[in-house]
Amino acid sequence: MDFSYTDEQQMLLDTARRFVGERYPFEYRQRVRDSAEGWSRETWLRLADLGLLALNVPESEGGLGAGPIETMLVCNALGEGLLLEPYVGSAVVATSVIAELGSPHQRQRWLPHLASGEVVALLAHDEPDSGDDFARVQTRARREGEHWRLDGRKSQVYHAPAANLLLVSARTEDDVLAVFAVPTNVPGVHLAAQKTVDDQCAANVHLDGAQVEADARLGADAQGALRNALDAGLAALCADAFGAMDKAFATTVDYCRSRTQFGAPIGTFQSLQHRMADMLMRLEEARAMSYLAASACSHSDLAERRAALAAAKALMGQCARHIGQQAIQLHGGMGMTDELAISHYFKRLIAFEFRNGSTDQHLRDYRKQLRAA
Amino acid sequence: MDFSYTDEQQMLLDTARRFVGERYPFEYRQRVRDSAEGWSRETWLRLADLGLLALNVPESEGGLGAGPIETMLVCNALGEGLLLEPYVGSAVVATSVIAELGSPHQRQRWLPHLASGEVVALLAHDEPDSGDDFARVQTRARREGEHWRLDGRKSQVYHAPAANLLLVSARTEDDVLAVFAVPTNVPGVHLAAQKTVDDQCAANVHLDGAQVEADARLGADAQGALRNALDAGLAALCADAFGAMDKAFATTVDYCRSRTQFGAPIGTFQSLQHRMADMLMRLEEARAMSYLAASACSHSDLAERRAALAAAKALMGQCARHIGQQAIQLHGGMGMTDELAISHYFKRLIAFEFRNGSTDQHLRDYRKQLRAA
Amino acid sequence: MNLNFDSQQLAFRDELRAFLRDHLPADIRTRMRDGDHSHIREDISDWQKILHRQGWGAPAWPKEFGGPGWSKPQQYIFDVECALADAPEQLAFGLKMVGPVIMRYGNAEQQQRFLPRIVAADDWWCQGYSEPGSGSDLASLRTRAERAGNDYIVNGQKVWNTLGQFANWIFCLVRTGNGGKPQQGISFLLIDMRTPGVKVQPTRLLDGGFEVNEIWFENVRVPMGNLIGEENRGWTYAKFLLGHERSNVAGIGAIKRELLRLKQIAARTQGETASLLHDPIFATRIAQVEIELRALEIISLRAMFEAERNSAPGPEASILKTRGTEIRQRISELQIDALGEAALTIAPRIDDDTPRAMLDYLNLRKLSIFGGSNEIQRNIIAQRILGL
Amino acid sequence: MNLNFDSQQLAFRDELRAFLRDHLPADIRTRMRDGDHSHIREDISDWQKILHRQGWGAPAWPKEFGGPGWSKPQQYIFDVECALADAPEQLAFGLKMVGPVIMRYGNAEQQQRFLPRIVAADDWWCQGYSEPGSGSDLASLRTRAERAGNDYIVNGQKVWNTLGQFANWIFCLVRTGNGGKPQQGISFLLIDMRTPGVKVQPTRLLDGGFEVNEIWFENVRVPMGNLIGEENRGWTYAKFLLGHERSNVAGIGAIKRELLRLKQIAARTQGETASLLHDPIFATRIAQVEIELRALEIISLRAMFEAERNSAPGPEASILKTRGTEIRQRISELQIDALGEAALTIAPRIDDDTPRAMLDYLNLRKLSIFGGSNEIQRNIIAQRILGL
Repeated sequence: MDFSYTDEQQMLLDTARRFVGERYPFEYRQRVRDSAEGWSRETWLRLADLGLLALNVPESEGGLGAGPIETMLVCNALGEGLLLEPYVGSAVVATSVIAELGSPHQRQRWLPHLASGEVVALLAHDEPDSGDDFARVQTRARREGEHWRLDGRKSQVYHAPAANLLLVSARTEDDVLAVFAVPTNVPGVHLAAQKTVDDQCAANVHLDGAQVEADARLGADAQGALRNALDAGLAALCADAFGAMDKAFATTVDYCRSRTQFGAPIGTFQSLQHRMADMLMRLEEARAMSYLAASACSHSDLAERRAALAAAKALMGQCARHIGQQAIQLHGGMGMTDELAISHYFKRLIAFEFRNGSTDQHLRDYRKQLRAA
Repeated sequence: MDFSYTDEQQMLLDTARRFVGERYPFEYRQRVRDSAEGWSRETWLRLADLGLLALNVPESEGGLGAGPIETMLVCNALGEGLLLEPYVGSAVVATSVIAELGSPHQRQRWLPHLASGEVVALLAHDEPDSGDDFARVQTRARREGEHWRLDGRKSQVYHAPAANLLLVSARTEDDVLAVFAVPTNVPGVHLAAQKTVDDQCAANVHLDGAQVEADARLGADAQGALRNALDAGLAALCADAFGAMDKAFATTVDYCRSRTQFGAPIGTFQSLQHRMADMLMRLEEARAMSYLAASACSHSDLAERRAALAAAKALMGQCARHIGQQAIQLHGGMGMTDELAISHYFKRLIAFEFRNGSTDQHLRDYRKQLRAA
Repeated sequence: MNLNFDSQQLAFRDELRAFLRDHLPADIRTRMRDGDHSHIREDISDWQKILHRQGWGAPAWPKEFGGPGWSKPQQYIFDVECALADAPEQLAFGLKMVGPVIMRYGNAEQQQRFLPRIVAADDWWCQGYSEPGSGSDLASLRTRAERAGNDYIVNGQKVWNTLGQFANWIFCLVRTGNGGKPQQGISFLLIDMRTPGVKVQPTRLLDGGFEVNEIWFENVRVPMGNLIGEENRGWTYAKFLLGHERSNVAGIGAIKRELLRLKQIAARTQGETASLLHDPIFATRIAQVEIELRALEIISLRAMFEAERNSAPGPEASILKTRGTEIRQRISELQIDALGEAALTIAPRIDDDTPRAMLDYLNLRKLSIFGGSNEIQRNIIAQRILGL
Repeated sequence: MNLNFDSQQLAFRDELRAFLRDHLPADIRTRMRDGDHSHIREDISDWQKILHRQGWGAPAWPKEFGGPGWSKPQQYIFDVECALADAPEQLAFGLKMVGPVIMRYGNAEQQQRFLPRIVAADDWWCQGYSEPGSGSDLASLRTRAERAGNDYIVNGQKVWNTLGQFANWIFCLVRTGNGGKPQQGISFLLIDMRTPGVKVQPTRLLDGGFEVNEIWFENVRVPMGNLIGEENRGWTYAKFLLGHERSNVAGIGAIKRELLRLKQIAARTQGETASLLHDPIFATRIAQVEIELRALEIISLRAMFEAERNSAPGPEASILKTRGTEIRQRISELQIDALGEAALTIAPRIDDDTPRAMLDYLNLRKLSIFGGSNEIQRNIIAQRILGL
């Protein structure tokens, strides 16, 4: 049992925090938000320069080969900074998929470019009808000579408009779950972009006879690697959300300390003090669960891992709602405006509640594995 | 739409309240509680003298022939007084069963004695396996010459040890739901008394070949009358609970006004003020739902009636828990003692939560009849 | 005691329903249903004019000032039916706020000048109460009006002026006196927004919409004839207004409409084993809020009954405001919960409810903040009802 | 960062489990499991003696005073395993409260006189803090100790003395000085309860049980040698004690035990379509509380880790106390909810859990009241952690 960070971990956190503080202050973030793309390639390359995009790239491909704790710390900082760039999707999930599934050749082909920021890759996995079974994939991959032909639909791929590479899950003719590296400029790949509540972009992806080379298939049976990558991504998303909650709470306490009504800072009113005490308790719960997610997401016992992640996401979703709503309420009218950062933390936390399985879904998953002893 | 009481209704409420204030103060109530019987026949006869036991006796049998609103008002007052006597069970439910099902002869035989207090009658209906269907009765009634023979088990009949007459529901050989008037001293009737959390007595009733005369059967098919009586009883129980909540809340506000800590009455602390504001809102909800229960319990549209009663009992159960718990909390250590009335209100409200269908059961019943439009 | 409307009231309700079916324009109804505020100015104005032609432009006003002379239950029924029919909400600032103040405290000239134009939708009023430093603590306001001949010169800033970007008149609390308690020295002033020196700046809200404004007054010249009642007695009029603003404050009609919408979303959304409307867990949440709504409706009717029998609405309005907003916010939460991940998409439109549900959720956070935050309401309940 | 115990710690846990299996007497375990307090005095004493024989009588004490020299994680594991095994809770008043004060502030004579008797269960201590007029506001206490030669003469009344009816010693806060802030002039005094003038009266609680007492002091003569530290500095010692009292304050072990009991009740109770453990609605409530417990356990471990690395437990203990009691109370609620109407019967016994569940529910209301109410804890969190 050890709750300390190694020196390297602490340095990583400091690096990411310093980046946010110096290069990604709220005003800059809002300019990125208002830009046509909605994200910043300049920022992306800065993250690459800092080595943060190489975090989950194995050392064999020149990366840092770091683990879930390091990812958690970086994502904490990026959540604090309300980062608009696809860090979790590309630098955690997609990177993990290629690192685990790819042949040496494929790894060499993609991972250095992911680390350098030239390639933004995203996993396109969920489908409109996938329901609760993550392995239920209806997208089909058919071998046609030297190519694979992909047909299907993928839903709400976060950040998809920013990607130049999609990792598409599909079932082959012998019903194996496989993953294909699909450049977004391949004919037959169509993106229907959507704006989301947290000022990000998602897209439904339509694959209508999209053709990729034989070598585009990553590994053989992808089910285990997909589960691993999705779980690593879930833990990273939890860390991002914890960063946002932490900052939303601190901002709220500061506001209540400085905002004066009836001749006193509103933070001196007992009912608001107790409200903030409740928020702090939820924040500590969220921190604990973010630790749990990072600690469990690579656990080899799949049942235990899934239960821990379900517990973490469900409770953190509830904490996110509580802290977000109370942060707005305690900011009063100012919390309703687009101008202050607080409403943007609120909206990021709403997105967290529903992404990668909603609070209700994870609570249900946890409930279903309850045993009497 | 009219929220006023008639003069007669107001007089009835005043009468019942005056009785509680003068004849049933808390100290007296506690002496009754500590007595061997756990209820007071003296009090019962006083209620008879005031005409309150005749409230639901039809005018044709010399009663007041009053309705659910009058019953509500009387039960409000009796709940305020933490009455230990079986008013709802005998003077509302059992009286209604006999009034609706009985032949003129049977009505004449029992109702005047119920009104005078000589007979305490209770409906023994629920069974260990009755589940959700109130008409599911496994107690059997077999005709044997000039008698009926009853066999079965009835569970948790509140106040049963105080009764000298049980109204036992049973299925006849042709599977009709019937009700029989069974004096408790008939051989084959066994009561297993239990103490309940609210200092009352309940009993499981075992009928092992209990024999009653042919004339003991009340009416023919009893299903409708049972439903009506149980619903009248449910509304009356809600009214009793509202009386208890009302008093528990008022007592708590008074306590917070007088109890001083840190040099000020604790009622001046904002967090406690807001807590009491919440309690008041729950109290007003409970009042509204008690009105709804009284207004709907004799409604001819059974689906609408059942939905309204389910709504009322479910929400009032929640209000009862909230107000009861907060009342104890705000009384601090004093709330934990047997000495003050507040813990007895708390315990009466707990019993309310679970009697005549728990909060969860009624919420489920309400949920099942939800429609989209 | 009887919780139900009588047959006359039910007939009145049927009459309203027929009227709404026949006279509420389909395009307005559709925009309101979809949460489309692109024509909100015209939609509110047009609907007000339609009501005015019917003689129903000011449902709560006495006949002498152009009202229909309805009883409180009739006004309540009107409110509920309009909301259920997706009619635009009538603008409260003229009808429910400054109008009653002018009736009660304005002089005859002011009454003749302003009241008919409110009912006819000729004027669009907004409210000038809050300031950057005074939100909950209204009495600390600092906008000043100084006498200059027969005029006041007004300087200061107001915030949170709902729909003020469309307004041509604003009623303001301004400071005309010094010293004493902060409530003293406040006056109630009507200001023509086309006067030089008035500047309006819409505020972008978290849902991307523009519904509140900041308004600056820089040496704005206001005739003394625009003062309501006596100078320095504005706090009295403001308090009267706050009481008046809060009839049917629970907003039962809109809550019922949104509950219906929630049930429709739930009915067409697949849950674990059945639609969410029949999913044990989700349906229980709907049942819970529907039951709470039933209670709130009875509480509202009772408050209305007591108000009609006795006097002006009392602090009980704080209960209605608090519970009404809590339930409305809860329903909004359940709408996004029912939609799940689909709720995150706010543009482009996926179907009728999805984008609206999330934007509503964001926007309705205001309910527990504006109009006296729910914390202030609980203070009022504790102090004025419970005497703590 | 690593949330799991290491192999040594797990081996320690296994050793404890074996010890508990072999040495906790079956009759004591049964009575504790059934909530049967008829022999509580003997059960606590006997178990303490068994632990003492093993050298584990004072798990948190340093070796020099008779402790086993365990690390904080070992103490934590001991706490949890004992609770899970239905062992009687060790008496906190000697071990966790007055003991540490004597170690820190007592003189050598006091240490030699009192400490060994605590570990050996020769003395039974109770706490004399609260008074009728001073509950949350402890500093307003009025019990007085006046000097008379080499003695103090004590007069006053204490309340809420848990298990004081079995105690032969009480540690008291008494007023020895006047003036200044109320925290000044308070002394920390040890009183032999067999001294003439001490009267103990058990208080009947709402669950019918007698676990707290009122204690009166009428001219009770106490030797000055029973004063801890300096006169008038008792508030300092009391604050130290409050901090110390709160190691493993979340009570994780007891919560886990009761959660297990809840699941067992749920598993054998029929719900709508399956047992309550598999009923979507009820199982969700269990899942919720189990998840909250998982979080609380990590928070506890982290607080312990930080405390071991840094210093004494800080105000974070207020978080553990608040959440621990909330979750424990919630599980108790769920137990009676699972039992339904059967929970109402408290006597005679129907089966193992039914009467106990309701009596626990009543009794555990105290958790959010005693030991610093949860309102006080929230004040502490806001003021000392958040600096508001």
